[in-house]
Amino acid sequence: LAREAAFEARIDAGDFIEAKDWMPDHYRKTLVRQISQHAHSEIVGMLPEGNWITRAPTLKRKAILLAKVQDEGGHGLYLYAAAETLGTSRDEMTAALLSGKAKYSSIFNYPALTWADIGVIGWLVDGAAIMNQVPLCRCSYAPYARAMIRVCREESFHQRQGYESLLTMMTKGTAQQKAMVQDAVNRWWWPSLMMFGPADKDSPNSEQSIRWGIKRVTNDQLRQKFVDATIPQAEILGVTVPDPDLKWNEVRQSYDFGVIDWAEFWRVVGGEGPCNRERLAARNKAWDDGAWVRDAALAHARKQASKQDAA
Amino acid sequence: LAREAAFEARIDAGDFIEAKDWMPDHYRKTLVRQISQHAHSEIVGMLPEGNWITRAPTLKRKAILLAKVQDEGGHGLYLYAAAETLGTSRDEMTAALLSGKAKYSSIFNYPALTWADIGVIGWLVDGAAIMNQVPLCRCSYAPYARAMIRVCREESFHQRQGYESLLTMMTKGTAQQKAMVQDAVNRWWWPSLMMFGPADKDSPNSEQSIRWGIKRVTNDQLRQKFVDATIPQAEILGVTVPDPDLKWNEVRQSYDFGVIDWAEFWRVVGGEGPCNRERLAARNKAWDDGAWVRDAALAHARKQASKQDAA
Amino acid sequence: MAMDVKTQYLLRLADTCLIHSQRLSEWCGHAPVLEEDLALSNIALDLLGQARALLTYAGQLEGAGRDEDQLAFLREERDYRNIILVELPNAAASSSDDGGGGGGRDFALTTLRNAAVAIWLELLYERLQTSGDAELAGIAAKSLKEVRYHRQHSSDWVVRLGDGTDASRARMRAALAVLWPYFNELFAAQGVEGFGPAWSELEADWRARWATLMAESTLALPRDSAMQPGGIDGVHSEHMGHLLATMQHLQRAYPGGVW
Amino acid sequence: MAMDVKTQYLLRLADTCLIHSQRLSEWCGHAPVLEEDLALSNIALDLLGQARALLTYAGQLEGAGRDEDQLAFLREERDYRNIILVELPNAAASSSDDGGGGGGRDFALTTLRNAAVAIWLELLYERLQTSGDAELAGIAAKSLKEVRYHRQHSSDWVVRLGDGTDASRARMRAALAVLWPYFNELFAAQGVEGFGPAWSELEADWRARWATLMAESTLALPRDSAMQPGGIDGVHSEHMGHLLATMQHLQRAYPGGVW
Repeated sequence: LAREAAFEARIDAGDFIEAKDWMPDHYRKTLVRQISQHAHSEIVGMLPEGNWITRAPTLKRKAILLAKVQDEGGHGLYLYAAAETLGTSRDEMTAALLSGKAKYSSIFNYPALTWADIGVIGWLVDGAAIMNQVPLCRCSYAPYARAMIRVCREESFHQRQGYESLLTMMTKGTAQQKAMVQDAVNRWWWPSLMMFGPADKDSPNSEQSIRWGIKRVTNDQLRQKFVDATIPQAEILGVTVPDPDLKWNEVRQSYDFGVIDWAEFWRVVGGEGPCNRERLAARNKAWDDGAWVRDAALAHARKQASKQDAA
Repeated sequence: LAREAAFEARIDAGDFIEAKDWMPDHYRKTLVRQISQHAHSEIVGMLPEGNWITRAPTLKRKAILLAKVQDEGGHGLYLYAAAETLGTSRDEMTAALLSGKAKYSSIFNYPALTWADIGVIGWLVDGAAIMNQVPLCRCSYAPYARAMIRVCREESFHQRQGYESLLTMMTKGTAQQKAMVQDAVNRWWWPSLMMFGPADKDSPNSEQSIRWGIKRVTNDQLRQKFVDATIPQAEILGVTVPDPDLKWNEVRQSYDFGVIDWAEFWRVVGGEGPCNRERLAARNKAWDDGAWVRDAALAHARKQASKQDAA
Repeated sequence: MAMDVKTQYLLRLADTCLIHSQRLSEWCGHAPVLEEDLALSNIALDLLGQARALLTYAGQLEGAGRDEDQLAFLREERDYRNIILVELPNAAASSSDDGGGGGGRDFALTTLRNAAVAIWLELLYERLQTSGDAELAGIAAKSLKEVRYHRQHSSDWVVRLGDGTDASRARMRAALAVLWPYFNELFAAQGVEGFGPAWSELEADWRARWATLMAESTLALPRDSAMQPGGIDGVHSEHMGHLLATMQHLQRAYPGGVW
Repeated sequence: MAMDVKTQYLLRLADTCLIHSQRLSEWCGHAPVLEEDLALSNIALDLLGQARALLTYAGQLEGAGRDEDQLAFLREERDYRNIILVELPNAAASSSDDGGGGGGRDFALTTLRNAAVAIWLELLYERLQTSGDAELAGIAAKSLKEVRYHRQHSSDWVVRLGDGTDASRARMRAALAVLWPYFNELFAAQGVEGFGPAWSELEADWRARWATLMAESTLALPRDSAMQPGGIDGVHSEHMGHLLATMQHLQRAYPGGVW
């Protein structure tokens, strides 16, 4: 109990916690859940975008997308490593993902249907992710905070690339391309707003997480911030968002916006989104198909080790 | 020996042999080999064309091609049935195909690379096949002769459809389409001439087969007939054949043509053509992947039978 | 795109036939037995014929001068109105896939889908043959004969494979789990008064027939899914783009070509 | 098409890098371990970069005003000059296949192909870095560093999988049997005096290095094949059309688009 009080005092003082430091069990569990979910999101997030690499319209865009998806895999790696500092293994976390026990960001249960989706995912989805993640760079758990600094830097780069690709289509493209961009925005707008999670009143874990400095801003605050930052960007782009209730509020100096379809949100979180089953099936297939490879690598390493022992 | 003499007399009299009739072992074997090869050719021949069904350029052409490939499967069925009258089973014949022991027409070891190949396969490959097969409608073994009558009728239809599709491209198409047709002719011309088999001087089985009325015309005779029939069609189409030595011979009232690349012929027959391995792999995969289906159908049929017995 | 409700109704059906045929045609030359190769091609051909008649008529109703090929080959993905069920690859379990047919072929999935769609088409065509629209009624009456055969043939296979070996039952069960949520879309489209019924009108009959077939096949029904596939509104799966890249390739690569 | 011999020489190499990269990128998100997902993407990116430099230069030499994208996306299949080896699907045993990546992914085949091509590219770039053509020499020198890493990385995997478990050795042996005849094309292209060597000049070194790698991997060499793949003359396999339908789709479907 004294340790717990000391821990709380460090948190209150704004200290960072390192892996070797004592921490309450619940703090550890909360972090493992959050970091591994985040890692899983990066890995599952490779699928909708990866699906477009073979169809990228120019070699430059192909290179950018390939590098981006590779970065996401890299983020997955750092994040799994950060979670491992808390005493869980990557294999355990992977098993939780593959069995459907662990969650990942619901946004990746929507399909990427046109090339414009790739730009919009960069702009809106990465944009929302950054909004969620920037506060985590000051998270009380230092290994996570360090990982997030790197992740956020790369994500900002991706977001700018996504926006730039949309801007190219909207300013230099054909009418068909412009319609494609608007259509993608229409489909991704609301799911992007859902990325900030349930409304604060329905968000059970938030309060404790904020107190512990794992989370620094509430869902609704972040969502508002995202809308306020994004609408001017939409205007520059020349697209509208599919929300008849969207309106600048002079008093709040902020945008009012319509009500999220929470039924859809919970349906997708609950496993009934357009791609939930396919995402999990794809991850399971990759894992199962790769079993012989992992086995062989292990067997070979053992052979090498025993040869060295013999020598 | 008396039976053999009687058999030879019937052949010489132009009689047809039926399945129930006595026949020399070698006659039976020769027929099984030839009919099953022919059946295998129909089945393997479904692959290069089947590969284009999903890409057919119009719905009408898609329907024509789908029906054509289906017909080839149907030819395979009659021919296997004709061979079965000689006391071999379809499973035995299939096993011989899949193991690489049985042959099929070497022409299907060339790839169908463009849509024009589909038309050219109809025109040249089916054309050469018909040239080979029409004499077989008078083959001394009646079940084979009957199958061939039906096969030839349908093949002639396919050949006309193939030619008609080329004519459409050559007379109404774009310059790119015309180039595509010429390119396909360039690639398929020589392999089509090879379909008549080795030169007569190098064809070991021909003599006996002709004597028995299994074969009625020699390879070289058929090849010449094919060239003479085809060149005027090429002229109407507006394509050339890739043979600088091709020339009308006034004396013979026939075309002289260049020397076939017999090294290529034997290489492809010997298993080293562009697609030999892939064709066999595709057939094996279909067969292996289908094992559980065939097993289940059998198991279900047994269950039904035993239920009926019990009732 | 504001589309006439009749044209939209036709396109939902026409595209479903077209894309179903496209997937089936990927089997050509690769079926478990030769007889089944012929049967699958035959079903694909019938569905293609239905798609052609329906697309041609949709083009006439639309009045923009588009023929069957312009509708089949030159729309953007978002303008195809088929149910997602028929665009799913012939084998499950890959997010990115194949339009060319090599992405694996699962005869269990194919057979179940064939049966599900055939039962549904039979119910729909039964009603459409008395449509107030004579052209549509005529297409439906002709198609009805075809899909009855498809229903019979594929149902026989579902029973054979469901009540075959343990291995075949396991495959059928796995395939059913994959397809099940997509069946919801069979009942999703609205009707057009005097033209065609709301698909929801087919639901009770379809579910009853399906339940009977499953019972005969010794296959249990999965629990209901709340998934809402959006193919009939042009929001497809990620498989559709690959299918279209393949299907449209020649028309796109050779503009102005005459075939 | 009569093509300048230098342009043709470049296209054979450029297209080989391009199509190899395209196939590798189909792995993205589907590799056996996350680290390998990153490594395969990395190799694909390097090859794509090499393809871009080479295509751009080929376009300049050709002098018809075509840039890298026009060359990469708007040629007909018969005008691509890559070796067939790199266009083969990532898993064998289907005649018709897939451009989208779902046609199966065999890590054994992929790893062997990566090693074979990397050893070959290393030998080729070593020579090309002293090409009399400064531009080509520059591209080669830069690329050489990249392919050395590819060769090392993929060779390590070949050894690991060849000398791993019985199952992995069996898979490697099967994959080697599939690829082996296509290796012939690595030595098929003619040289251009003062520009680049005949590929036959690489053959002895390549075969020696390959034999060493196979020995270390405990894999036996198959018997020599007389197959003569014709990719460098534009006569491809039936897989190429599917790959291109996918790769070219957007450029074909949206003419005049700016991306």
